[in-house]
Amino acid sequence: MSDTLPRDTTLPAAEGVPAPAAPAPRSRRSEFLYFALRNPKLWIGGLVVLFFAVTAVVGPRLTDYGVQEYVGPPASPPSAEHWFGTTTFGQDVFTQFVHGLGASFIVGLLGGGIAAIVGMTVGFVAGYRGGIVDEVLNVMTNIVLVLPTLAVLIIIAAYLEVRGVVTEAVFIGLTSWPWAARAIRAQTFSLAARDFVDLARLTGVPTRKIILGEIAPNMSSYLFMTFILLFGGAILAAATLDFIGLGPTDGMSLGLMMNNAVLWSALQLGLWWWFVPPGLAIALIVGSLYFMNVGLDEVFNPRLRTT
Amino acid sequence: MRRYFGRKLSIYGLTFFVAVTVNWMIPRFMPGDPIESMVARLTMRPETVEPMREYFERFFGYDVPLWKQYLNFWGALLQGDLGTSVWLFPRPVTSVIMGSLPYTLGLLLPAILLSWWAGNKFGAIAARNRWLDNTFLPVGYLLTATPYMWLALVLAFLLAWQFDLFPLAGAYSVTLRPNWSWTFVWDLLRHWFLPFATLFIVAFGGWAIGMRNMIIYELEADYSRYLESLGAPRRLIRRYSFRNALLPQITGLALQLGAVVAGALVTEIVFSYPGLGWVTLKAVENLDFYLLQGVFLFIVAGVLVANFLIDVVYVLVDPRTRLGMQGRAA
Amino acid sequence: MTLQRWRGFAATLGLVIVLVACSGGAGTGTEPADTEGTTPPAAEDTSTPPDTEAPADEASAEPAPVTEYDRATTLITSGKQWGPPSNWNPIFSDYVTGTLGLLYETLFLYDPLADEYIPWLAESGEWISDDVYEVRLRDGITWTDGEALTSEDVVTTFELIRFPATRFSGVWAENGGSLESVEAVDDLTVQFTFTDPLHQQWGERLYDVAIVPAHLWGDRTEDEVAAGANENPVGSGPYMYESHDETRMVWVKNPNWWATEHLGLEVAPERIVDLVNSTNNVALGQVLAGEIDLNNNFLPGVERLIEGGYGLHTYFSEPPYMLPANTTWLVLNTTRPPMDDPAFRQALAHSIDRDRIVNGVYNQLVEAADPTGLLPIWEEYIDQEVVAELGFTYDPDRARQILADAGYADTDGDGFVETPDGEPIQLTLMVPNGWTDWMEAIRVVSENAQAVGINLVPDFPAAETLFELRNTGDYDMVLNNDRQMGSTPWLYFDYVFQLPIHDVQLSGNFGRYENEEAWQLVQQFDRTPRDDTDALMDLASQIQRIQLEELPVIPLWYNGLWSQMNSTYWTNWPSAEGDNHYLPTTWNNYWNMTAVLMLTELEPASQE
Amino acid sequence: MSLRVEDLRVYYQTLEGEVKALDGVSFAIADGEIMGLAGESGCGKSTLAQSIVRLVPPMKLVGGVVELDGEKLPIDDFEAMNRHRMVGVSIVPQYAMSALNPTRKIGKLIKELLGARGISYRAKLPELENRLQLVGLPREVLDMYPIELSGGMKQRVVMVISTLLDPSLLIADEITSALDVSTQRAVAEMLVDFRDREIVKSMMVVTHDVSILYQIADSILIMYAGQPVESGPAEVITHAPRHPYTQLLVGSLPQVGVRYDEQPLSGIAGNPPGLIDPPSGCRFRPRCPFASERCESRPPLVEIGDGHSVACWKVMEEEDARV
Repeated sequence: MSDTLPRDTTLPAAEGVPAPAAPAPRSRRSEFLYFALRNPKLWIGGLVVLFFAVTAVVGPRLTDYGVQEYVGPPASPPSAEHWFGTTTFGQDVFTQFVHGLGASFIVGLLGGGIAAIVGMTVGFVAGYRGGIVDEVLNVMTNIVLVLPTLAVLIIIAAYLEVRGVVTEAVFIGLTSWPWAARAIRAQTFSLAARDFVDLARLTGVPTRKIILGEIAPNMSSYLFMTFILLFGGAILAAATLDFIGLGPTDGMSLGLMMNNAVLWSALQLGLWWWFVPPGLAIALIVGSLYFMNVGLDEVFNPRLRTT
Repeated sequence: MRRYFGRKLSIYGLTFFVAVTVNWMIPRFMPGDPIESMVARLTMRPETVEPMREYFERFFGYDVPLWKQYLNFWGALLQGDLGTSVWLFPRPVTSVIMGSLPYTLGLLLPAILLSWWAGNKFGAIAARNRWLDNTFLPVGYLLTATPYMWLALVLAFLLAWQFDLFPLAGAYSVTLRPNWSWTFVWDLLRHWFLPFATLFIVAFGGWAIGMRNMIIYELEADYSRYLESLGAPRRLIRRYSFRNALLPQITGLALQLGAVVAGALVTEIVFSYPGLGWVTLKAVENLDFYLLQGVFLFIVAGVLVANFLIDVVYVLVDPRTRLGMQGRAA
Repeated sequence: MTLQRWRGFAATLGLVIVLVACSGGAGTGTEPADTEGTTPPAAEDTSTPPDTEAPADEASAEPAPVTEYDRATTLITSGKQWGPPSNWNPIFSDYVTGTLGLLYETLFLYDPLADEYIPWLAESGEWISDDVYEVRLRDGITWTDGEALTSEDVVTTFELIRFPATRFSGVWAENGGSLESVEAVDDLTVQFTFTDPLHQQWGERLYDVAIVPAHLWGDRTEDEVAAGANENPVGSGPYMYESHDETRMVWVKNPNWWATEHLGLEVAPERIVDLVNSTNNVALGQVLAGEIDLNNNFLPGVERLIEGGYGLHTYFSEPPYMLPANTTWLVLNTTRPPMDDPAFRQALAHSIDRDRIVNGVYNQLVEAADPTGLLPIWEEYIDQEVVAELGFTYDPDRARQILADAGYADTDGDGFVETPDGEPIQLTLMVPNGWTDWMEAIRVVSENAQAVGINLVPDFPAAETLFELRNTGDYDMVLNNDRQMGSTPWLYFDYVFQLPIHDVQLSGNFGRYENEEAWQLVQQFDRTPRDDTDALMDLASQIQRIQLEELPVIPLWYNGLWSQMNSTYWTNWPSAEGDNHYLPTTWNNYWNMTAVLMLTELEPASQE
Repeated sequence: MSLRVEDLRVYYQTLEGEVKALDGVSFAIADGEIMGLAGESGCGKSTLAQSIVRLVPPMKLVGGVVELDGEKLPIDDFEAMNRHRMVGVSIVPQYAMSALNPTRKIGKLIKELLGARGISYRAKLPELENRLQLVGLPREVLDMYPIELSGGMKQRVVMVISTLLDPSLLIADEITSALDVSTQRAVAEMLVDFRDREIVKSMMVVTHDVSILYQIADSILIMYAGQPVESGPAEVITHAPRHPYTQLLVGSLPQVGVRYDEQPLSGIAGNPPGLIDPPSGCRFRPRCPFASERCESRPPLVEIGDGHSVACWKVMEEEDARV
């Protein structure tokens, strides 16, 4: 599922499209901020994500129940007492939901973060160094890119002794970076040829510093958007894994809720409140992330502002 | 041309090699002994445990040195032998895969091709209509972000459970025996529809959005501006943009394959559709590493072949690649 | 490519989709290898339901291939087959349901509810001396290919299972059993010669070894016997192989079944379609919809539906609804402190509120187990006096007392007791991840244990990991229910006390409990003839005394013989109330425990 | 009079405010005339070229009139302009290298372009082949994809396409900047040739490179910060410029063909002013070595010789003094 990412082209050109003949704005940052605040895609998406993030943090405090505790009449529909109803065992679905949300955000941040770091490292090094290093990294990237991520994850997860949210995130991170690496490599390639990088190189600044000091800041918007996409992708990938039953062996997650709902015949018994909230939350979170991404694209890429 | 394909093929070859090697290594260096769990399943008597274990170790080729096991693995693989399933012993893994493959392909191929076609069409339309664009964009992003299994659950709940329009599970009715009658084909299609629709809808959102974004970039491209400057009608410019935007979508098809396959796996699980996804789940549940390996290799090989086919198609439709390879560029 | 061409492409695409969709089904179509060997002698009117008035002469001599099963004469089952049918080898253990029982048959059937052997292929069997058991076969039984079933087949069968890598090989003396030789005395008489016979085990073999035809199996190699799929099987039973595909196994009635003539028995369903289980929940849907007549899955929540007007029928009409089939044990690793201390085990046993598991997790779909763990069918072997004296009950105060008396005290004030040596105790209880009812159950157990001061936490590793840890003794506690019901409580005694301990334990005594005295008693029980009731009772009592004092494993509840029956198409299902007391299941090794007789009792529902 | 531009004002709408890229530009191009338009990057010359052909947001027409052959061009009505594009006014864009649809063969592209105007490709083919020959391209390019052509070839193809319908005015926007010196000359000669053969009636050559204008232009218009500062015959502007800016611009051309797009003119200290809130009076004032108090009011463009106009108080003073 982590491959479900928009293609490279939804990312902006990092070079910052020259505004035709317009003199340099007073400050690029304030311009971005200005547009960011006026971009409904960005703030609507942001609000939705924020809403769920806050729910994940505050939610567990709103409920008195344990995640697995039997607290109510089994299989009861949503009510004032149990907002999202109860499972066939009488566990509170809302409690499971808010805990699951937390797990999703952890997987997203961690998995997306790891993928972003690996992708950036590979992309920067390959794009900047070029030559044989690039060749080797490129082959590596291509290999991981073509391998069907989920199949790889299944194989790994199936053999894993103990699975936690963190391990899951790590493996998702380690398998979902290639497209990011590819995109960043291409951007680095074009930046590396620019004068200011040349200058730095001539004055003997070490590679690591050039990458971190000259190249990365010049494509920071691009990197941020890459991370957002990886974030959403990791959440989806984790949900899929959990659903197959290869998720964390302890704890709760949104995918696991759906898995349990299916295992315990929620569909056949008509307990829709058990499986609707987790999937809907995932779709809303990830969808909003993608939506934010488009908004950011428009903010960073003036050509798209007026269409 | 030869160089281009040579390069592509060698990457695919290398990928396959890595996949096979990793695949071979994992069960041998991970905890859990498939032979042991199989023997545990087969006997209750302690005195038969040892002979059985010896027997099956020999049967599965564990009684030779590691390097030889590896070579044997390749040898068997090249003859299309993926080993024997532990779960469905003694059925060959290939036979299990071939048994479920038609169902998965029957879902995947139409879902991928149709969603690609319809999504691109729709995305292009959305890109030129501001109202449609504004309405569709959020919906489209929501669709691509929808977990396949959730959509499957919701569709099943609404259309099969609530309104009873479609069967809830399976590939065909229990009282029917496969044959070419209309009754059977109709029954087959009814069972096929919901899983297909799940895959189609999610993928459709992705393609439509991809096309919408792509075409906006193309409409801003230099050649579009030039055509505008020459007073060419919008229709012509859109036509060019659509066509050019399709090219990256073809590449996208290759990149998305893995994701759609993953979607098919979980969708099949929801609908108990007896395809590869269902087999994968069972292999996981039954700790059938050989079957799992087989399915994995099969999917990898399938994706690689599909990638290569897409490469070929791409070369056929994009003059840039084609001519670039022939070195005719001045 | 122009737009026009795109449209053309789209049109082609549509066509392709239809083709693909169709081939999707066709590709898996039943191409049941070649079934010639098993086709019934033609011209038998197999497609006409017995009760219809269709004149027999309308049945064509060359019946057209069946495209749709007549629901009124077809029994649809599910619950055993979790994967595509792939093995019809009765000597291998994981065969398609019905391979043993419907197709191949055994010398006897065993009725666990009545504790009776029912002569089947054998007309009779008896010990003609201390070491020789003689079986007399029925005259006139034929294989479905027309060959006669004779003592030669029985001898061949027992010679085949001599291969050490087959599961019954342990019956032979050279493999650790007691069987010395098998000889055909005449066409219908077979003599089994033993040294120091293991009577209880032999009692099992009498009804679980499938007799295979010598003329087809005589030349088979060890590979074919131990690991062959045995496609196109030829048997003697009431059903024959008809077809299979990825989703089902279809058995068709054997019109020449010997029992019709010999015993006046006739199986009612013309066909049995056994569906491959995908998941419990799908099965539940199918049962509710009346698509399945008999289902043997554990269907969580089914108790709520029994009185819901779905036409659901269970063996008992009230809780626990299901017959008990096996015992779920809490297995303790007795090689690790503090589980090596009987007092600790006792305390833990007293802390567990099994009623809460039964009511809360299972909603009364199961019953709490007897303190001995013996199934109700073995009730006569339970020494009630011993149980009254030594049996544990739920009593947290008693549990605390036992702990305190044995020197377990909370010395560091964390709310949990330490060992008498002052070592902190921290234990985990594992069940495989995804086994949800068990996961719920051990949450209860852990909570109970913590309530009396034992720091026990639930853990849910992947199944494979758990098995590995359990088999090698690298764990604290697990749940296990590997042993099914059978003809003798020895099965459970053996499960609890089996010795010696191997590096890898695969077939019982996962707790690695070593008690030579108990094991001697268990072996002695095995060597005691079934009719020596007094000796058996006495041994059972001694074994139970040790078991209840030592508590190497803690019995928790009886898992049910999960069985949901639907009366839409078939009636007169097995039930506690009616006359049909046979086991309503399709599980392996249960057809020969009277489930096959259930088929003879079924009646088609009157079609309104 | 082929083209007449009167007080043209085109602003860019940005969030910072309106960028006054063209702020009162007037000039005319006579039939048969090649006018050069020069200035630093950001002076508005490209905006001028663009706005006559394709005025799209964020560009906005604020005021002024553009007349072609005596007819007012609806430059702010995108659709209405289509009637004039390619026939009346045509452009060879700056991005000529990437101006061709990469997935269409050249011939097919032209065919579809003509077809959209209801012109038969077949009928036009002989003329098309002539034109190709004129720019030194073989007929075979029609069967080629853009990728098969070199950069120079692509540019010549674009020149042929843009002029295929014999426009009154051809705007050549920085077409030589990416080329090497010898190619530059060849392209420049072709432009002249186009005019000489009356394929185009008049031409506006936009460039930052004054030296190229000297070779081909009849007259030159120098712009600074959205306004014209000096115009006149090419000979006069290149050899006897009067405006301080022109003098610096011409004088600071050490060699031909160097791009200055990305850096300020080395010879002129300081940067061009921002155009959101440009300095009042003479916009060159902050950088002008001769600036005085008088320059705080805007100098008018005044004709000081035969077709030679300058907008500078100092020049006016000198002229006054001479009289």
